[in-house]
Amino acid sequence: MSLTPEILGVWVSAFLTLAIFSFLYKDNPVYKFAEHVFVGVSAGYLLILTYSDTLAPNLVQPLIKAAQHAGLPAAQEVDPQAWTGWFRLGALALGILMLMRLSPKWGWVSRWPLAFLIGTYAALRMTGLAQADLVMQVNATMVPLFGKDLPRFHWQDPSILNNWVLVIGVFSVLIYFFFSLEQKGPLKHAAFIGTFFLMVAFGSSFGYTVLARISLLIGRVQDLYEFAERRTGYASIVCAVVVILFLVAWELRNRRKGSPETE
Amino acid sequence: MLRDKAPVWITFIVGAFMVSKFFLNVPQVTKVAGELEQWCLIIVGISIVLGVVNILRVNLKVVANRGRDWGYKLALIVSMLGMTAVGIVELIVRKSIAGESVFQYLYRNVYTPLSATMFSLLAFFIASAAFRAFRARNFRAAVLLVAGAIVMIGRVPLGATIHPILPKLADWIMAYPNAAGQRGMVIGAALGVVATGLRVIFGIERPYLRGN
Amino acid sequence: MKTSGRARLTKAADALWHSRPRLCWDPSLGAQGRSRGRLCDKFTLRRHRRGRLCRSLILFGVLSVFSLSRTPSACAGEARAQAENEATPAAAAVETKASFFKTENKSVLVAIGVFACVFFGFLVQSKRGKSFYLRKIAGIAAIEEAVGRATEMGRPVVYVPGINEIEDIQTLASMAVLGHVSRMVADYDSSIIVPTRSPIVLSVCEETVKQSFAAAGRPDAYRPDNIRYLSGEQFAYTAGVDGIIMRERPAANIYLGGFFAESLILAETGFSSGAIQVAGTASIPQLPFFITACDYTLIAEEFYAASAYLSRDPKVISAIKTSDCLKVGILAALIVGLVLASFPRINPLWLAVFQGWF
Amino acid sequence: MFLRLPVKLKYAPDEKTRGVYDAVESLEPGTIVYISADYGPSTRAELLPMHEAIVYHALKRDLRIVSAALWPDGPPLIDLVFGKIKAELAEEGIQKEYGADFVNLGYKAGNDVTIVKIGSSIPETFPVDYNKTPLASLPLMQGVKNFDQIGLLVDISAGWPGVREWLQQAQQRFKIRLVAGVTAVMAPDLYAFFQSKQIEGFLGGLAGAAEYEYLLGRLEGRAMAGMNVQSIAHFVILGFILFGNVLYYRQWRRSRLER
Repeated sequence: MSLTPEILGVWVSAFLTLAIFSFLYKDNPVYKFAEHVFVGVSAGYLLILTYSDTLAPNLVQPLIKAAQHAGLPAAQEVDPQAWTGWFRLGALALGILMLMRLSPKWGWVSRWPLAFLIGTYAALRMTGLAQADLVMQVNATMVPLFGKDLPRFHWQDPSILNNWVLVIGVFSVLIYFFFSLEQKGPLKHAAFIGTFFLMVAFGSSFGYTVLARISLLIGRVQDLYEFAERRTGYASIVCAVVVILFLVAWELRNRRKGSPETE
Repeated sequence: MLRDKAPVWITFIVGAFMVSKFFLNVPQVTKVAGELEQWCLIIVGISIVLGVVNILRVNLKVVANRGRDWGYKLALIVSMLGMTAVGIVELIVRKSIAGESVFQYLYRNVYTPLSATMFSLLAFFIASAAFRAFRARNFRAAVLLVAGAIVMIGRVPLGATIHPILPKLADWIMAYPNAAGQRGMVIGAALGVVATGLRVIFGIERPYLRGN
Repeated sequence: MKTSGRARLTKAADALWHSRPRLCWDPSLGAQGRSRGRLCDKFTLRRHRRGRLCRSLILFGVLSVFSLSRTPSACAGEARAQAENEATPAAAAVETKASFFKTENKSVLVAIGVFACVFFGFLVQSKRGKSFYLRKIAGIAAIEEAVGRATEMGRPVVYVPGINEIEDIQTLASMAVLGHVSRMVADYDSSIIVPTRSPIVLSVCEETVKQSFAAAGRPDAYRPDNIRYLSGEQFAYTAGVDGIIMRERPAANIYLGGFFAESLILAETGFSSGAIQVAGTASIPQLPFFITACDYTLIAEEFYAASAYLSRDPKVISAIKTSDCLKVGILAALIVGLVLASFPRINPLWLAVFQGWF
Repeated sequence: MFLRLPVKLKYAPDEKTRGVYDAVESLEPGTIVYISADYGPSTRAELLPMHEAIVYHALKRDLRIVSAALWPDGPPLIDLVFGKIKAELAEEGIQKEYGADFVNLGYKAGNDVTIVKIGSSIPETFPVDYNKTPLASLPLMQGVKNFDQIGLLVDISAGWPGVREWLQQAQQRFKIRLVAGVTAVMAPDLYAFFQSKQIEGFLGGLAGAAEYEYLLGRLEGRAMAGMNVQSIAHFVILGFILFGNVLYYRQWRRSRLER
């Protein structure tokens, strides 16, 4: 085995994976180190990617282009729309105001860009949700409850029974979320059915989540299994031994000190 | 005035304009709204930078004062600056961070395993939660458990192998009772969002005015 | 700059600013679960109310005129085209492009417009002193109970405001509740720890808690160290909160806001620490974990309603009342729609027209 | 491999998986598909298999793919999938080229706003691609202005921003067909939207990916390998729940007897 960058990468991956898994024993220095490296690397990654993929093409480039075109005589102009790049100065100004948050004295000016963001997001969410989650969902609940066009029951397709379940569910859950009327009499029964539907929804959500979480663990184990090949010098196995030895040594040192470690 | 009233007006004007864009078919409105959307992308981008700078600031303080766990914080700062430096060099030299590069190498071999493993720890938490928390304490919890168990069995191929009705039943639960419950919540939440959106746009509620 | 336009603008801005709550509340009345407010400074209020009503009426009035300017026959024609298996999508597209108003969005306008009108109606009513009934929600009463228990045990309350940014509506709702919770904590002479994930949320939390302690008359009891910025990274933040729960042994954990995968870890750690746990979120996939591991959980809309319950602020209560009214409207519309859809004798065109308008 | 089970497992692709498959099948060759990769390495075990399967299916059917991400950690995964599928198709004798058959536009900050912006103008939102090539010089992007030129929207989504945001901001607003591949955590939410036909189909978690691989006939896919262990793990968790409840029941009975 020769140490190529690829093999080195496998070793680093295997070590970091096992360092995080060492948390399963307890919070320990190896895990803490890996966790802090993770926070650092993800922050650096985010910074670079935000600049290179968002700020550079959408802010810096249009401004540069506009500045270049302003200096050129009209005949040489390639892009007649380049001057519109100057509009981005507004965004730049608001962005700089946002950065003022770092200053204790001028922090309040960051309220302006924040107000701008909140206004835009509130408007978009309001209209988007009213359309997709309110109007469309209510419309889709207007299903036939009688009639000979539909079968009485089908496992997947719309059927009379399924439509009744759907309609009763939506009605009862909506009634459950009534706040200005006391839940008694028929309302109480409806709200009880509503909780039943909610619990079925949460239960199935839970069942699905188990699927998700186990899949991720399987993915990691599959990777570790691949890292343990001969080609890579049995990276996973060696790293596992190192991490375990470290944990044992750390635990012994703590015991000898006589003080139960604080965290 | 500038501190308190200006933000409320900015929210109102921008919000009302974006709402009207949704309903109007005027090219000028669409164009201005398009530019404002660009601004939003850029401001969000810059505020991401702000968050990162804040991490740096908080941790540098700890390291400078030799506070608790300062060694780890130093590792954090070093890895953050290292990643940033690599990215800057790539951007200057190659004009791009895509393709085969040191930046992508670090993404693949440091960021990917850390991030994926962090998330996979959840599997153990769900196992311990299954043992300790998921108990049929009352009728509601019992319904939750039974529905969850049926879906868990029905969603994996072993369930279909045991009995072909299991995946069908799981799917029926998902497609009708679950969808009905979800839809009730979705409609309710949409009403909540419309209410909050209106309150924010009309300046009745302005929590962003608190703090610096 | 001293033009009349500017003066008008200043006046309007003044109006908006002065429309902040100007009501005196008697806490002993509020404790009965009903809000009975008394008005101060009626004159100013009326002026601002007029200003806000004007603004909303102008916006929605103008838009409604455009929406209604289309003749019913054109609507029916559109519906027919829809009903006939969308035979002429191209024609419909041309028609849409030509009109000044995006007709396909008219139902959204109706929904938002009705909401706004009802909302402002209730707002006016509540400002005239009318009080609205709200039913009891166990989870909200539990928040008070949890703070009380923390005081008895002499241990802190941990308040986790979710991991979203401030522009998220769930975080906004959580900030409103934090104001009331920290006020309770200050009144009971207990302490509150707020770990945050975002620097902006941090400063909003700081200010909120500080104001509550000041309002309770104990500004000196406010401890800035207890409002903490942990980390911007999801799991580093989670590990930090876990550390606080394990070390400080809080008597109560309150999780209100937007949550993602960390909900399971937080709820599970809190469960094993034995604290009273109250959670509330509109992040639906995370609700099962809160429901099983917490003592009380505010589900989706209940969470949005929490701040109204705790504040008894007429503006917020009006919003809840409005969404209740709209729910009745939705149920009524659903019944009409279901009848139209269920009986084959009824022309399917009617359903299409009805759906197009709702 | 140790991930194999002795039992032959049965796959029962359901309507949602079929919805995704049929949506891709229904497109004319040459149509442009927009794939948004809104996930990162944290959920890659669940989502990468379905991402691969959908890209494989689309390229094999001679569709063209425009891909971008709302999550910063998405673009490298897009490159990874394109690279892998390109090699796989080359083995089958089908040549696909970057720029002509598929492009990676990279990451864009802004969440909901970005979705609206992409829908109204792709070149304004993405002046350059992930490699910093101007869009005008990519043959695939000629004539692509907005969602009017896109035949199908595919969202591979792990949370926020993700498929719910695409539903709210793009599907109705731009009247575009939408299918999704989501983590199993998000799947239960989508059933209501599937019933209302706002979304034509979706793949829920590793199980959905395995079903899709089964429909495609890619029997050596990564998802199907994972599903075997998944089956056992589910039963282990069920065992935990049962055991916990038995203990709880005994405790409850004892406390009642004492009283």
